[in-house]
Amino acid sequence: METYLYIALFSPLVGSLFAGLFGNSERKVFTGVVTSMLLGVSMISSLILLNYIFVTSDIIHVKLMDWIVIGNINIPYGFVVDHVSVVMMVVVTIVSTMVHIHSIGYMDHDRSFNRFFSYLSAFVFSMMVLVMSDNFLGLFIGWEGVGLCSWLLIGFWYHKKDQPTTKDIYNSPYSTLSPYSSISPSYAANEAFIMNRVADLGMLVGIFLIYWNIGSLQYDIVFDKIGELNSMTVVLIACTLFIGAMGKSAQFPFNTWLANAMEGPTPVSALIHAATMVTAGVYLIVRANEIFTVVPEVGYFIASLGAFVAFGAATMALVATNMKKIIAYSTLSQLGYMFVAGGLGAYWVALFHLATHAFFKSVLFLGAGNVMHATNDEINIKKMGGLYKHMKSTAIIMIIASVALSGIYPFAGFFSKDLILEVAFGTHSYILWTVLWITAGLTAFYSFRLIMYVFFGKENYDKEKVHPHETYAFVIASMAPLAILAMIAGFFKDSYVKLVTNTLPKLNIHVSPETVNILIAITSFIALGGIAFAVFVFIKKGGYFSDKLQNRFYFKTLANQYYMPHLIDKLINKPYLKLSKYCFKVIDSKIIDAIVDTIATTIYKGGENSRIMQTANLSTALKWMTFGLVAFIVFVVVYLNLIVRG
Amino acid sequence: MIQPISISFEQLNVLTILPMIVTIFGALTILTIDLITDKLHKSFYVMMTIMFLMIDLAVVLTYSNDTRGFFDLMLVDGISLLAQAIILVGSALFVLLALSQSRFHEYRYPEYFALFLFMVAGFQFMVSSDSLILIFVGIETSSMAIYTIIAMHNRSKSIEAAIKYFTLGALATAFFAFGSMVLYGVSGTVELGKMAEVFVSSGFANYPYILIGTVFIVAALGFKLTLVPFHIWAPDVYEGSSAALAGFISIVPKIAGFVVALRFFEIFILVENTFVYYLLYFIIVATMTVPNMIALVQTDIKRMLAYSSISHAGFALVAVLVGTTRATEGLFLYWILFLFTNLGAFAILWVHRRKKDKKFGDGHPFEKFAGLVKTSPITASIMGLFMLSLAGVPPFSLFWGKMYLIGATISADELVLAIIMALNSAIAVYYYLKLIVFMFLKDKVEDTNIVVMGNANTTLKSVIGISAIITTVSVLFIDPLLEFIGYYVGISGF
Amino acid sequence: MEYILTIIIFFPALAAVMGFVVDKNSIRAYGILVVVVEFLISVYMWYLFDNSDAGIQFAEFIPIVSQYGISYNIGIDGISLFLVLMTTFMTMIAVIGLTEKKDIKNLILTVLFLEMTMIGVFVALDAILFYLFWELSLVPMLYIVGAWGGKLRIYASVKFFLYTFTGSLLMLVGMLYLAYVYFQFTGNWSFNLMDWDMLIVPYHLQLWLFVAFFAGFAIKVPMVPFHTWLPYAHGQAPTIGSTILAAVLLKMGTYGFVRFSLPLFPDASVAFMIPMAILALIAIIYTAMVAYAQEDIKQVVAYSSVSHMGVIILGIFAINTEGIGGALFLMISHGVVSGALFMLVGVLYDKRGTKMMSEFGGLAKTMPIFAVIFGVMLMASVGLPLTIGFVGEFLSLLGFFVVSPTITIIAGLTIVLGAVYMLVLYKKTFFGPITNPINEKLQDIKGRELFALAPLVMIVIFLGVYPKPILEPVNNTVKQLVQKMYIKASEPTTKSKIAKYNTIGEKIQ
Amino acid sequence: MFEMVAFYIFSFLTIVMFLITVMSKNVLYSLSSLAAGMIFISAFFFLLDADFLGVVQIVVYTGAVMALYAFGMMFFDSIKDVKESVINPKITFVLSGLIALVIVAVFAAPIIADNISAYYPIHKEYGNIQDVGLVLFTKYLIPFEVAAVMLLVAMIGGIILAGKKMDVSITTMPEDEIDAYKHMIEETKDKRWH
Amino acid sequence: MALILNDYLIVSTIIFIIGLVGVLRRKNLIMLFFATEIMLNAVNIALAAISKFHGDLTGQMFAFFIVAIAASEVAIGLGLLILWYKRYNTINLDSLQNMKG
Repeated sequence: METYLYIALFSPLVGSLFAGLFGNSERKVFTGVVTSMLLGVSMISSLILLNYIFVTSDIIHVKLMDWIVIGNINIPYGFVVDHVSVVMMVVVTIVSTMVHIHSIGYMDHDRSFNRFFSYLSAFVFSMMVLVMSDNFLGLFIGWEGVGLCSWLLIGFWYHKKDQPTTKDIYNSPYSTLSPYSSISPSYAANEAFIMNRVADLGMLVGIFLIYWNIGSLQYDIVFDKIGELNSMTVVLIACTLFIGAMGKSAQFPFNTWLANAMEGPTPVSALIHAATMVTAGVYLIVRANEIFTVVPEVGYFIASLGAFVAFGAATMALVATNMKKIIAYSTLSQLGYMFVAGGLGAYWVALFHLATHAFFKSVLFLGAGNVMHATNDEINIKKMGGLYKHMKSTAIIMIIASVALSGIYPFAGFFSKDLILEVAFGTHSYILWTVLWITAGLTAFYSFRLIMYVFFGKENYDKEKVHPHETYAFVIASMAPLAILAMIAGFFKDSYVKLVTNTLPKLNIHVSPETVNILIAITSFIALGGIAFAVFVFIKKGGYFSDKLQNRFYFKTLANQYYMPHLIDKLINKPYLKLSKYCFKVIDSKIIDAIVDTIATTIYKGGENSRIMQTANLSTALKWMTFGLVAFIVFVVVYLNLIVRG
Repeated sequence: MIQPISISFEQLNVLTILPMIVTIFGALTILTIDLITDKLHKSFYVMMTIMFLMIDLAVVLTYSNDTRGFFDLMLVDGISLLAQAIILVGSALFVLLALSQSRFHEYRYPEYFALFLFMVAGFQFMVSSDSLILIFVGIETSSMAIYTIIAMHNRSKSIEAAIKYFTLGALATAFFAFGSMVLYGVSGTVELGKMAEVFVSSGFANYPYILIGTVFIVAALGFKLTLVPFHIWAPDVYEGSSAALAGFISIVPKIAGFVVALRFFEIFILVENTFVYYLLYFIIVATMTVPNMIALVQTDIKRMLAYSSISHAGFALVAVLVGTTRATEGLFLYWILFLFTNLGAFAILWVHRRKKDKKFGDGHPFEKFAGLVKTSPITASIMGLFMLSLAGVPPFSLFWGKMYLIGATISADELVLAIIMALNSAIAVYYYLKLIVFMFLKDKVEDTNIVVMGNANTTLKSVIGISAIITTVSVLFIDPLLEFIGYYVGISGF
Repeated sequence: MEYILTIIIFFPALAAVMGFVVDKNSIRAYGILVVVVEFLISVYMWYLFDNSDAGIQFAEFIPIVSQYGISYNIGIDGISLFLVLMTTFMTMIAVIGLTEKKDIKNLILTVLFLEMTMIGVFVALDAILFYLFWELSLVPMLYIVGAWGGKLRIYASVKFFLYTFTGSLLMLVGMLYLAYVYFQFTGNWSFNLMDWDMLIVPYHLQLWLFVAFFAGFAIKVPMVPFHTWLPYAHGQAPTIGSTILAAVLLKMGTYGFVRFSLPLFPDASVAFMIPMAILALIAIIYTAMVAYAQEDIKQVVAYSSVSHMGVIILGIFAINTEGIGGALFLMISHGVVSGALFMLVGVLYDKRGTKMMSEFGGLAKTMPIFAVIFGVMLMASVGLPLTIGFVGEFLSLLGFFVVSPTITIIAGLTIVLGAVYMLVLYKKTFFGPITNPINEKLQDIKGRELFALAPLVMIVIFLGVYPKPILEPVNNTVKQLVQKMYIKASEPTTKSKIAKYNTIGEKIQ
Repeated sequence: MFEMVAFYIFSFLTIVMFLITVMSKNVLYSLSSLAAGMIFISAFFFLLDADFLGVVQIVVYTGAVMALYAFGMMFFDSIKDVKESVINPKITFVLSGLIALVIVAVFAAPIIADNISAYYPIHKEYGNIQDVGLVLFTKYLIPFEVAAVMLLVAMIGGIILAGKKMDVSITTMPEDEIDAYKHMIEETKDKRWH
Repeated sequence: MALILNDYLIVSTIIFIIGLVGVLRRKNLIMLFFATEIMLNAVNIALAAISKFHGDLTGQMFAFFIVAIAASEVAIGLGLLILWYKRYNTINLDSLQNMKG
C-alpha cells in the first residue's frame, strides 16, 4: 500500500517538474495532458487507498527520511494515511484532476501554458504534503508550499499593470462592482502571501509551544500528551494554531486576500481558492481535533467567528456584480459554515461539508470560467445575460451547482449544510443557528441572482465583439464528474460517517427526529424562498437593486467590501511605508550614522584646532616650551598644597 | 701637602669606554684620511662609518654583565648595552641611505661622517652613565653634531630647521642645567643612583626642591623625547632635514633619551611617587593624543610621519610609567621593531626625493604618491606594508610591539591607560590609511612625472627590501628577540 | 594529512604570490583554477572529518612567542567546519561569476589573499592568531571596496576599515586582559583557547570581558546601532566584494560570539541574554523596515543581511542546542543566499549599469531564467520551508522561544516583514508591464553567470530538503558546547537557566 | 660682613647688567653689558672661593665668547638693529614671572642638609686649584675628554657652517648643473670637489 | 647673620629668569643667544654656591662643563646664523617662517 501512498504523493510533483522543463518554451499541449494523467494516477491510487482503509480500516504510516534532527528535536518526512487524510486526499485529487483537464481548454491560448501546469501540479503536491504529513512541521511545509503556489498562480498574469485606486465605485479595484478584482495580479499575489505569513507566524508560535511543552511534533505523540498539559497552555496552542487556520481559510480579519485572489486564472480560483487550499484551515482544525476538544471555549469562539464570517461574506455577495467575487464570497461564507461545525466539535460534519463544497464550488467556478471564456473575459454579470441558449451544458451544470450550494434536497449541499445547522441547534447555540439559517437564505438568493444575470434575461454584452459559444466537449466532460458528485455525494454520507468516525469523535447531540425534520423543513423553506425570490424578481424587474437603492450607504458599504481594503491600505500599508521611510531617512541617516560621523569629524577638528600651536614662529615655540614648564610648576604647587592638606 | 694617589689600571676598567673609543677613533680616522687625500668618493666614507659601527657593535655585544668603570662614572649595564646596540644598528642602517642616486650637499663632506660618528659616541656616553654630568655632556656632544648635520643639507628649510632646533635646544640645555643644579643642591650628588639613596634615606626631605628639579629635568628630557608640549621642534626639523636624517632623528636619539628617562624616573617609580606618576600619566596621554590628531590633518607625508613618531614616543613612554621589567622589555621590543618600520618608511620617502619637481617642489605631499600602485605595484605594496605596520595591523612588526606593550600595561593593572593606547592606535590608523588610500585607491595627479624611486640605487633598494622583509616576517623572530632583550634587561634589573 | 588545515589556509595566499607572474589575460583562468582546487581540498577535509567526534580535529600547534604563550594553534570542529567550506565555496562561486574588467589581476590576487584571512579566522584556536587573521581580512576588503567600488568608494572603504578596526582593538585589550587573568590564575601566559576553556573567570570580570569582545564582534556582525558602515560598504563595493562581505565576513562576528563569548564567559552570556536579544530584535524589525524604504536593490539586500544577522544573534543567545545549532545553520544559509542575491544584483548592474528598482519592471518577461533563480533565492531569503533559509530561521526562533516567548513572537515578524520588502522588490523589478524600453532587449543570463548561479540554487534546495549533513556534526559540537557552559558556569542561577532552556516540559504558563 | 656687602653689590650689578642685555634695543649695549655681567659673575666665584672657576669664567667669556660675538656682530653689521616686533609681551612676563615667583618661594625654604654628605670634599689645605685638578682628572676624567670631543665637534661644525663651501647648495642644484659646477671648480684648481 | 645658600640660589634664579625673559622676547637671534648664555651662567652661580655650602667639589665640576658647553654652543650658533645671514641677509627671528602646521 505504501507504494500507492508514494505514487499518490509524488506523481503531481513529477508532473510539475516535467511541465517545468518546458516552462520557458512556447505552449505544448502534452504538458497539460501529461500532468493531468499523472494527477489521474494520483487520484486512482488515492481511491485505492480509500478503498483499502475503508475495508481494513488500518492506518498507513511511513517515514521517508530525517529532516531536522538537532538537540531534542527530531522531525522526519513522515506521511500518514488515515481515515481523515484519505478523504481529503480523494477530494483534492479528484477536484484537481478535473481542474487540470478543464485548464487544458481554458488556458488554450495562453502564452505560458506549460508554466501554468507546472505551478498547478506543484500546488497539488504541496496540498498532498499538507494533507498527508504526520507532524505539524510537515504540515507547515505543505502549508507554506500551497502559499507559494497560490502566490505564483494569483500573480500568473504578472505583466498586468497596477490599477489606480479611485473613489469611483465602478472602477475602484477595491469594490465588487468594478471590472478589477484587485490592484493588479502581482499585488494580489503579494497581499495573499504576506497576509498568510502573518497568520503563519501564529501557527509557528503554536508549533513552538507544542515543541517546548511536549518535545515532539508528531501528531500521535502530541495528541497522546495533550491531555496532560494544563488547560491554559492548550488554549494558547489552540488559539495560535487557529490563527494559522484563519489565514489560510481567509477568516476575518484575513479575508480580503481571498477576494483579490480572483485575479488568478479561473481554474486556479476553482482549485485553490474554492476547493482545496482555503479549506486547509478547516482541515487543520479537523486534524488537530484532539487539541480543540480539550478546550471547548476556543471551539465556541471559532464557531461564532465562523458564523459571523458566513453571514458577512454572504451579504457582500448580495450586491457584487463581479462574478468571480460573488463566488469567492460564497466560498468564504461556506468556510464559515465549516468552522461553525468544527468549532462546535462536529469535526466529521465539517469535513463532510468541506468535501461536498469542494465539488459543487469548484464546478461552479469552472462554469464561471467557461462563461468568461465565452465572453472575452467579461467579468461583470450585468454585461452578460441570455447566455443560456448559447451554452446550455455550462448553464445546466452551474444551475446544478448552485442548487447544491443552496442546499436543496437531494443535492450534496443539502446533507452537509443541514447537518451543520442541526449541530448548531443541537448544541443549543441558537444565535449561531439563526445566523446560519438566514445566511442559507441569502446564499440561495445570490447564487440564483448570478445565474439569472448570466444565463437569462436580455443580452447585455455587445454583439459585435462578443460571440458566445460553448467550450470544448472535453472541458464539459471534465466538469461532469464534479457536477454529478455535487448531486449525489450526499448519499455516501453513512459510509463516510462509518469511515471517519474511526478517528474523529462521534456527534453527541441529541435532537429528536421530529425536531430534525422541522429544522430541515425550515431550512429548505428559506433556501427555496431565496431562490424563488431571486427568480421572480428578475423575471419581473430584470434587475435587483434600483439606482436609488444603489446610492444608499449600506449598499456602498457592501459594494466596498465593508471598506476593509481601504482600511488596510490606510491603517497598515501607508503608515508602514511612512514609518519605514522615516526610519531610513531620519533615524538611520540623520541620527545613528550622523553620530558615528560626528565622532570622527570631532577628532579631525581637534587636529585642525591643535595644529595652530605649530606656528612657524620660533618665539612661539620657545613660549610653548616655557609654557609647558610653567604648567608643570603650577602642578607642583597644586600638588604640594594637596599634600599639605593631606 | 697632597699625597700622591695611585690608581691601578684594572680598576679603571677601560673596557667600559671601549665602544665609545671605537666610534671616536673612527671619526678621527675619517678626519685624518680626509686631510691626507681628497679624492675619495662618499661611498668609501659610508662604508668606513658602517665598518666602525659594526666593530663597535661587536664590542658592545661582547659584554655580558653589568659593569662600572672610571670611578663608577661609567655604568655599562643591560639597558645601556641594548640601547647602544639599537643605536649602532640604527645608525648603520640609516647612514647607508647616504648612498643615494642624486647628489646632496652634506655627503660632499667627509666631515659629515666624522660628525655622524661623534654623534653616535655622544649617544653612547649618554646611555652608559648615571652621572648627570656625563649624560649632560653626552647630550650636548650629540646635539652639536646633529645641528650641524641638519644644516649641512644646505637648503633654506634645513638651515631654518637647524636654527630652530638649536635655539630650542639651548633652552632645553638651560633647563637641564638648572634642574640638575637643584637636584644636586638637595642631594649633594649628581649620580642618579646615589641621589636615589639620599632621597630615600632622607625620606624625600626638601620635597619642593626635588619636585622643582624634577620638573626642569622632565622639561629637558621632554625636549629630547619630543613629549607634548616640548615637541614643537620635531615637525619642522623633520621637514627641514633630509628624509634619511629625519628617520634617524625619529629613532636613535630617542632611544638614548628613553634610557636616560628610565634611569631618572626609576628614582621615583620605585617608591611609587604619586607626583611623577600623575605628571607622566598626563604627559603620556597628551603625547599620544595631540600629535595623533594633528597628524590627521597633515598634507605632507614627512610631517605626518613626524607627528606619528611623536605619538609613538608617547606610546613607548608608557613603559617608563609602568616601570615593570615586562614593560621595559616591551619598550625595547617596540623600539627595535619601530626602528625597522620607520627606516623603511623614511627610506621610501628618501628614494622618491626629487630635487626640483615643478609641482611638488622637494617635499613629499600625499598627491605625490597618488595612484602609485598603477605605476609601481611593488613599491606601493611595500610602502603600504610599512604603513600597516605603523598602524599596528598584525602580523606586521609593530603590532607585536604594541601588543606586548599594551599587555604589559594591562598586567600592571593600568587598564584605562591600555584602553587609551588602543583608542589612539585606532585614531592613528586614519592617517596611515590616508597614504594607502592615495597609493591604492586614487588615480595619478595630472601633469606630474614622478620618477618612481628616482633617488634609489641597489643599496637603498636593498635597505628597503631588508626592512620590508623584517617587517613582514617579524612574527618569526619575536621570540628570540624577546629572549635577547629579556636577558639584558634582566641583568640591569629594570 | 594532519597539515591539511595549514594547506587550506595558505594555499590561496601562496597561489596569489605566484599569481604575480601570471599574465593579465590568463589570470582569470588561474584564479578560477586556484579557488576550485582550494574548494576541492576543503571538501576532501570534510570527507576526512569525523562527524561523531565533537571535539577539535586536524589540530596543529606550533609556538610562536613562547614566553607570551602565543602559538600557531589551529583546528576545526563542527562549528567551524562548514564556515570554512562555505568560505571556499562562496569564494569559488564569486570568482567564477566575476565580471569585473578593470585591473582584473590585482582584484583576483586580492581575493585570494582575502580567502586566506577568512579561513584563518575560522580555524584559529589561538586568540592572537584569530585576531591576526581577523584584522588582516580588513586590508584586502579595503582594497576591493576602495579600488573597484562606486562613487563614494573611498569614504565607504575607510569607514568600514576604521569602524571595524576600532572595535577589534577594544577586543584585543579584552584578549590581553583575559590572558592576564589566566596568568594570575595559572602563573603562565597563554592565548590558547583550549587553555582558556579550562579557566573559570570571575563573574564581574566576565561581564567586562564580554563587553570588550562584544565591541569587536558586534561591529563586525553588524548589530544595530553599529551597522551604519554596512550599507555604504555594500552599496559601493563591487559585486564580488559584497558577495564575500555578506557571505563570509559578517559571519566572523557571529562565529566569534560562538567561539569566544559563550564558552569563555558563560555567566556573562546568560546575563546578557536579554539585552543581546533586544538588540537583535531591534536589528530584525528596524532594519527590515529600513530595507523596505530603499530604492536601490542592493541596499535592500544589504539591510536584509543586517536583519537576518539579528536572527542569528537571537539563536546564539538562546544558549540551547536548537538555538545555537540553528544560528550556525543560518550562518551558512545566509551566506549562500545573500551571496547569491548580491551576485544576482551584480548581474543586473552589469547589464544596465544601475541598481534602482524604478529603472526596472517586467523583467520576468525578458529574463525568465534569471527571474526564476532570483525567485528561488528570494524564497530562501524569506525562509520558505524546503529551502535552505527555513531550517536555520525556524531553529533559531524555536530555540529562543523557551527563553522569552514575547521577544520571539516579535522577532518572528521577520518572516512577515522579510516577505514584505522582498516581495515588493520582486514585484517592482520583475512584475508589471515593461516600462523602460531598454529592458525590452535585455539578454537572459547564460554562460558563466548561469554556471556560477546554478550550484547555488542546487545547494539552496538540497540543504533545505536535507540539512542533515550540516546539522549532524553541528549538533554534536553544540551539545558539547552547551555542556561546557553548564559545567563552567559559576553562578547557580546560570546553571539553572542553562538547564531550564535545554529541557522540554511545561514552561509557558 | 664684607662677604655680605660684596654679595649684595655684585648681585645688584649683575642683575642690572643682564637686565640691560635683555632689554636694550642696541646690540652694542647688550653685548658690553653681557660682558660686564660675566665679569661680575666671576666675582661671585671668587666670593665662593672657587677661584679657578672665576678665572676660567673671565678667560672663557670675556676672552673667547665675547670676541666671537663681537666678530659675529661685525659680520652682521648689527648696528642696523633688528626691529623687535614683540607680538604680545604680556605672555612672556606672565610665564617668566610665574616661574620666578614659585621658584623663589620654594628657594626661600632652607635646605635640610642632614643626609647630604660631600662625596668629593673640598680640602681647604690644598687650595682650590689642586683640589679641582684632583677631582677633574680622576672622577671627571671621562667627561673632561668628552668635553674635548664636544669642543672638537663644535669647532668642525663652526668651520663647516661658516665655510665658503656652503655658499652654493648642491642639494638644490640639478644633477647636470652640478657636473658643470664641478668642472668649473676643476678649472680653478680647487681640489676639494670630488 | 651670614649669607646662606638660599640667597645665592635666589639670585641665580632671578638671573636665570632674566635670561628666560630675554630668550622669550628677543627677535634678534644673536641677542637671543646672549640670553641663553645668561641662563647658563645663572646656573653656574648656584652650582658654585652649592659646592661651597656642601663643601663638595662636584658643583664646580659641573660649572666647568657648563662653561664648556656654553662656549661650544656659541660656535655652532654663530655658524648657523652666518649661514642664514648669507642667504637672507637678516638675523631676524621672524624670517624663519617657511614651515608650519
